[in-house]
Amino acid sequence: MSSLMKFIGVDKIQKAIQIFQENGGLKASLIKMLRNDELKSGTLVGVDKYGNRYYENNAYFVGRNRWIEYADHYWLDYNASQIPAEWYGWMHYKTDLIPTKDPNRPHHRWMLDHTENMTGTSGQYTPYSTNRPKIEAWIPPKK
Amino acid sequence: MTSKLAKPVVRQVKPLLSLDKEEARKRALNLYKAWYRQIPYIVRDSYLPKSVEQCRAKLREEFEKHRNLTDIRVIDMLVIKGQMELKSCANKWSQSCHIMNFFKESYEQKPKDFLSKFMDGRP
Amino acid sequence: MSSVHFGIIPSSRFASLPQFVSCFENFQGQTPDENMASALSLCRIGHLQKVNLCPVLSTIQVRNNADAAPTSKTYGPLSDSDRIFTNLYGRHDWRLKGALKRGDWYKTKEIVLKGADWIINEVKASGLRGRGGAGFPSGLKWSFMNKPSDGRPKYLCVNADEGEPGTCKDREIMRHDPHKLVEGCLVAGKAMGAQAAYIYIRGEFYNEASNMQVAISEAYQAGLIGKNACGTGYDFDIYMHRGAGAYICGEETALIESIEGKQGKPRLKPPFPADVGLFGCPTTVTNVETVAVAPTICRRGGAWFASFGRPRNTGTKLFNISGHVNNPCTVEEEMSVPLRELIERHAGGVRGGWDNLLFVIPGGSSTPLIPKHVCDDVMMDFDALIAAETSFGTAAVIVMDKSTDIIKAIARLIVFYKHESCGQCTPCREGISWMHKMMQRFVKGDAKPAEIDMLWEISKQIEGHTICALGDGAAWPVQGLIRHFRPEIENRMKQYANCQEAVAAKN
Amino acid sequence: MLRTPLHRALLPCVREALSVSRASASTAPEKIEVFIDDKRVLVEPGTTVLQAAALVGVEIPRFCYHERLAVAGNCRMCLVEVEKSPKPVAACAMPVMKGWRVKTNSEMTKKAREGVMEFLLVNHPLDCPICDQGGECDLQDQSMAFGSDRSRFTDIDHSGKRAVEDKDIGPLVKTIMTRCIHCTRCIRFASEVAGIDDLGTTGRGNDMQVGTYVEKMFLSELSGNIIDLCPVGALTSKPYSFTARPWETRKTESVDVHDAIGSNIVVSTRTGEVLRILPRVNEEVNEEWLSDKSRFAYDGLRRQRLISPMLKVGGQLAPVDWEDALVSCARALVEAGPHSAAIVGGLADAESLIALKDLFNRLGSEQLFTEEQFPVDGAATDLRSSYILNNKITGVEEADLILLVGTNPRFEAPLLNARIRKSYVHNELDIALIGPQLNLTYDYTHVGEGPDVLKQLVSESHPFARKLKAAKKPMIILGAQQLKRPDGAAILASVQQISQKLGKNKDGWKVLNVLQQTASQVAALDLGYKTNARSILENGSNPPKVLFLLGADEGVIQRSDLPASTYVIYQGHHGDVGASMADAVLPGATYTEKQGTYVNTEGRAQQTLVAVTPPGMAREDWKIIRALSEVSGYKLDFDTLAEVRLRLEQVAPNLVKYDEVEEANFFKEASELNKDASAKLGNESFDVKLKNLEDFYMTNSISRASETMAKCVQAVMKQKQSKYYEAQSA
Repeated sequence: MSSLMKFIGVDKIQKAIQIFQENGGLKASLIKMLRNDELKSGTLVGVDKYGNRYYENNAYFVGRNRWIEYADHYWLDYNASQIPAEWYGWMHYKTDLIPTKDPNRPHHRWMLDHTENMTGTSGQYTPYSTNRPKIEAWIPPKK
Repeated sequence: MTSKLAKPVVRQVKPLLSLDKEEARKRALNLYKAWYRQIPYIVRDSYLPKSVEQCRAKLREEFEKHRNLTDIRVIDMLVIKGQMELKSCANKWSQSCHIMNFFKESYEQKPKDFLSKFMDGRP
Repeated sequence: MSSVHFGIIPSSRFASLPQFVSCFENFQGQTPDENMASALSLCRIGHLQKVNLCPVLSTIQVRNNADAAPTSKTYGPLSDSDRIFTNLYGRHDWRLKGALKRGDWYKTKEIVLKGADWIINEVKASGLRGRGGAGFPSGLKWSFMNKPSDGRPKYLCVNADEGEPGTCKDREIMRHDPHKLVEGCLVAGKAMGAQAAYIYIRGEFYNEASNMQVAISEAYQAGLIGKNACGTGYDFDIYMHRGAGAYICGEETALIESIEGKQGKPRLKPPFPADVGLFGCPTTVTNVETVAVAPTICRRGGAWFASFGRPRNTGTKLFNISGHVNNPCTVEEEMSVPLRELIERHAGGVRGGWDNLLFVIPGGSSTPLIPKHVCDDVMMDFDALIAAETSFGTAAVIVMDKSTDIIKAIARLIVFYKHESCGQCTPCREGISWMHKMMQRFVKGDAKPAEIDMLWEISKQIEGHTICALGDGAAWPVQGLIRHFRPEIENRMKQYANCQEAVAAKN
Repeated sequence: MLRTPLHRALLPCVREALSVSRASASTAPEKIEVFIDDKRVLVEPGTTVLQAAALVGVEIPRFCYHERLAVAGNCRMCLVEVEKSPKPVAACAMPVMKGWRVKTNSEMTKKAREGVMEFLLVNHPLDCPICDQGGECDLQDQSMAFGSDRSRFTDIDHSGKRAVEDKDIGPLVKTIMTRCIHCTRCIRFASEVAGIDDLGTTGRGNDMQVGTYVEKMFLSELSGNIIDLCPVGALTSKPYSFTARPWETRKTESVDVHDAIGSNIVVSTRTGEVLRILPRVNEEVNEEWLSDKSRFAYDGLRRQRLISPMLKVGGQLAPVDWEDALVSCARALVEAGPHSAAIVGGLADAESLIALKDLFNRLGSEQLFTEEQFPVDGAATDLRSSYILNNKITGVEEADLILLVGTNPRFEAPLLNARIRKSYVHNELDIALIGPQLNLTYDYTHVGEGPDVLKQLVSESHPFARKLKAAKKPMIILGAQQLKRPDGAAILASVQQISQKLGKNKDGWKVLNVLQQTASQVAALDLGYKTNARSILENGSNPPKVLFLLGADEGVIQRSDLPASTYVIYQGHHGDVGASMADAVLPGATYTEKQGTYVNTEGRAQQTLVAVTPPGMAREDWKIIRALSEVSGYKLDFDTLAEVRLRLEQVAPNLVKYDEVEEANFFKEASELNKDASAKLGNESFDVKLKNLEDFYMTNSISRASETMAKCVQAVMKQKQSKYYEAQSA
């Protein structure tokens, strides 16, 4: 039976339906496909303070088994630098412990909030000269 | 010593490639043809923002620039350079920006009279 | 620097302790000036004269000594009748009245009236050599001045800035026999045709300066100096100038600068003071003793004076004996008296006997020391001490017995020279302070034996490269030390190294 | 140590004996023969070993010796062996004797040098990497050449080196006294050349220090020269500190324009910036000294600069393009035509002067004025003799009596004053002064305060007249500023008359000298500029429609003097008085940015060279005028500098004869023409503008923009509050 179903491909359809369901229905799934160009099923491992969701499904091949769904408000403007440092390690297989479960993560008051890479945006860092000008021009007195 | 004195006044120059004017002409013509045939491919492959006709007009212009040359060696040298350029274009060593340089004056003329020199701040 | 630290001469009777300390603290005054070098070369040439290598100079010497008395085999002791300074110990009245009693100002008028040439000839005949350390023939020096005037006045400067450690002869003259000096100024002044004499006296000699001033005033009142001095029609003034405590001001050109009111820093020579000196005028700077003996020489004749001592080293001399002797004293004695006799006869011998002697500094602190074996038979005069690789200097004999830490003693002398260097020229300013640093380590032994050679070289780099002779004077004691006591220094270094090793092993 | 005062006190004969080096000048005694390294050389008696060696090209190392200062002989670096002398002699002080054989390369000499060098380095810090003298340090160079190749100063591990506290001697000279090698050059300079006994030594032996006894500023207008004199990095330039190494900079030989002396300078530049200015030797002008203003005002070159043309838009100057500016100015000029006037300031070069004059002449205007005023009665500026320093600066050294009339050379021309002092110290020059009592760094007879003395001198009723008459080579130096007075013409006439009388039978010796105060004045007068700028206001009915200010910043004409309709064009390099009142501003170049001709007060034409390019849109001045002429349709016919100079040569040939002094004549005629004026002498006493040191620093648009100069003024004012300040000393 199952082999027959397999042969016909019904299990694929079932699987697809399951994935659609896991992803919150047809509409939500379509939106995800639009944003992420793919639809995967997996367990939600954690959510960071910016609203990014991290998934894992070890049924996928290593390298594809951990992924992120960026917070909704980014819509299509997401990029990898939006992953905060503490999740970076997990995403890149430096550790298998997610930040909340890792006992060795220091928290200091002086630690800055994560900022994404602003290059190419209006918020980017532009270096400026600290040299004194070689010539100081005369500014006519205001009348 | 006498043999030295007997040397002809006009120095015999060593040819580069061509032995006479006709041969040089032929070489130039061959180069022109080669370019002419290659241009559609260049335009297509390098996504040039120019039509094939425009490019051929430019090709003609480049050759016309040297129309009045008589020195065979100079003609030969230019032909060699043109071949190098062609090869560079055909093999895509030259990218589109390089090819587009043919269409653009990359330097400004130096000012000649006092006032324009003055405005330019040139000595 | 306390006397305890100095620690060379624990007891001294020639002066009260505070005076002694101050004497050492401010050692200033007579230094062997640049003339010393020339005089030294002269002396050396004089030696050679025996084999007639230098006929020109020898004629001077020969003339000087031609009419000298035949030399006796032994020199000293000086008989009382031949003493020039008859009130050396202040037992008599030092004022004019007492001086007249002792024969000062006797026939001074006649001497002055005989004229400059006569006086100079007498002094030349006496063979008197400068008593300030360099030993330049006085007659010759005075004769440089005795030439027609070019309109500028001439001056006599008397160097009473007696600061050479161990020297205390001028002081005795000035406090106990000031009229000898005043009279000497007049006679020497006449010999040079000087208009006035400036007596530059060291600032610490307060009482001496007072006595001198009293004597000058007395002489003025008695008409002996001033307008128409002694009734000879010769106008001669004497001024006192008190220094402010710098050893270097005893150098002749520095002394001139100091009188002019500038910093006492030696001038370049040439021009020599006889050409351009005090206030730009021809000037001769002479030692107190040289000037003070001049009247007596004139009165008793050059030949009389020349009858004492060996040829070229004639006359009588004030010797100052200090240090580890039983009876430190200043005494007038015949030149060329053997050192041993001088010490044993006048100073009561070395503390603990002659065999307890370690070394003697024969002519004031700037002269190289001589160890005991040299002291045994050396004669106290210019030539004999040159032969012993040292110098007669001011005849200030500093005696040290075997209780002395010789390296520390010499190091203390270097402290003095470091402190007294004027800082004008490089070798002296930088070199002496470097030597000082090294000597301080040598005292502890904290150095390597190779540094002894380096120290020797440094002292040679200072010697003869400076404007004045202070650099030489600082270099010589070190050279004397290395020359005669090198094993001692090396031993101390070895001890120190062993000690350090032992400490290191313990840790 | 400081023997110059003594020099003065001595009788003449002594002085002759002392001044060994000069002794040979008057009579030529027999030369003596000496041998330097077996090279035979004939020298005059009194020559020192060092000088004799220099004659055959043998350089003897030295630190304390300096040609222009008294011999100190204390560094002992110049020790050389002389055959038959038991010890080496100091070459700088020892006169050669006949037949001496000097060995500058013998073992003894080498050892002596090495020893001295070792001693000098014992207490010299090894901070060459952070020392500003690095690269131009005598100690560095000579230790390479003559020093030992290794150190044996073992005590560095035990007691270290000497350290000395730095002194604060003002905003110009930085002191790092640990580096001092006690050569006393600075002390000798201060007392001999600058005439200020502020520097000296305290302490003795190894503790000797060079300094100012009490903490105070070195109050001298020549203080910067001790930086050049210092052979090590003990005295360095404060504004230049940590700026550049000498080998990194490009040096341009140029001429100074801060006063009318025209000192020769070297401008050091890097990356288009003037980093410092140093003097260049010119025996006839500045020897090798430089005044502080000329040396340190260079930071004014980069402040308050005009870097783009400006036009008044809605009552406010705003930057515009050259096209707009030229068109506006040209339109105004063409409209005004003959009713335009020009005033040129003190820093204008001869090229721009001739260009401006040609342009205005083509416009039909003859109203070209210099900012400095000068009487116009009589011959006035027509005859050159009445506005230049006829005796030249070197004439001071020949003169035996100088009468200063209404001038303070110390601050108007510091280097002329240094010459006078030099002559005073060495040549028995007598100096007299008519004018306010001043401290000139030397003694002078104060003859009087006002022009009445001149009147008496003309009639020879004044006691000083006899002294003047007795002098063999008298000089009268008249301050140009007195000629601004209403009775200026009369003053000039009286001085001319006195000079005329004195100059008789003097065999070509000229007596009359006028000391100008600005660099451009002589060239402007040579080119025929008028001098009574105020006269444009006097023909009241017809004020100029356009007023062209070429660097005129002294405010001779105020904006309030002019009707509102007058269009004021300012061309210059600094935003100062002139630019503030202008309707149009054309940015020009400073003296370091253009090749320009300047004629100094003696009539010596010299040229500046381009050290850096003009900043921003600024242009060389003559080019701006040339461009303006083309835009306005009166095209001047020169396009290059060579052509401008050809034109200059047509007008005044002496302006292009560089480094030559064109002498003036027609003294008699000038005096004759001015004769009538002399009656109108006023009674008011002479006053000089630059009385005190604080007045000296800021006198033109460049120095007014300079921060360093402002600091100097502040420092002097502060010093004057100090309890150690003596009114006499500065």
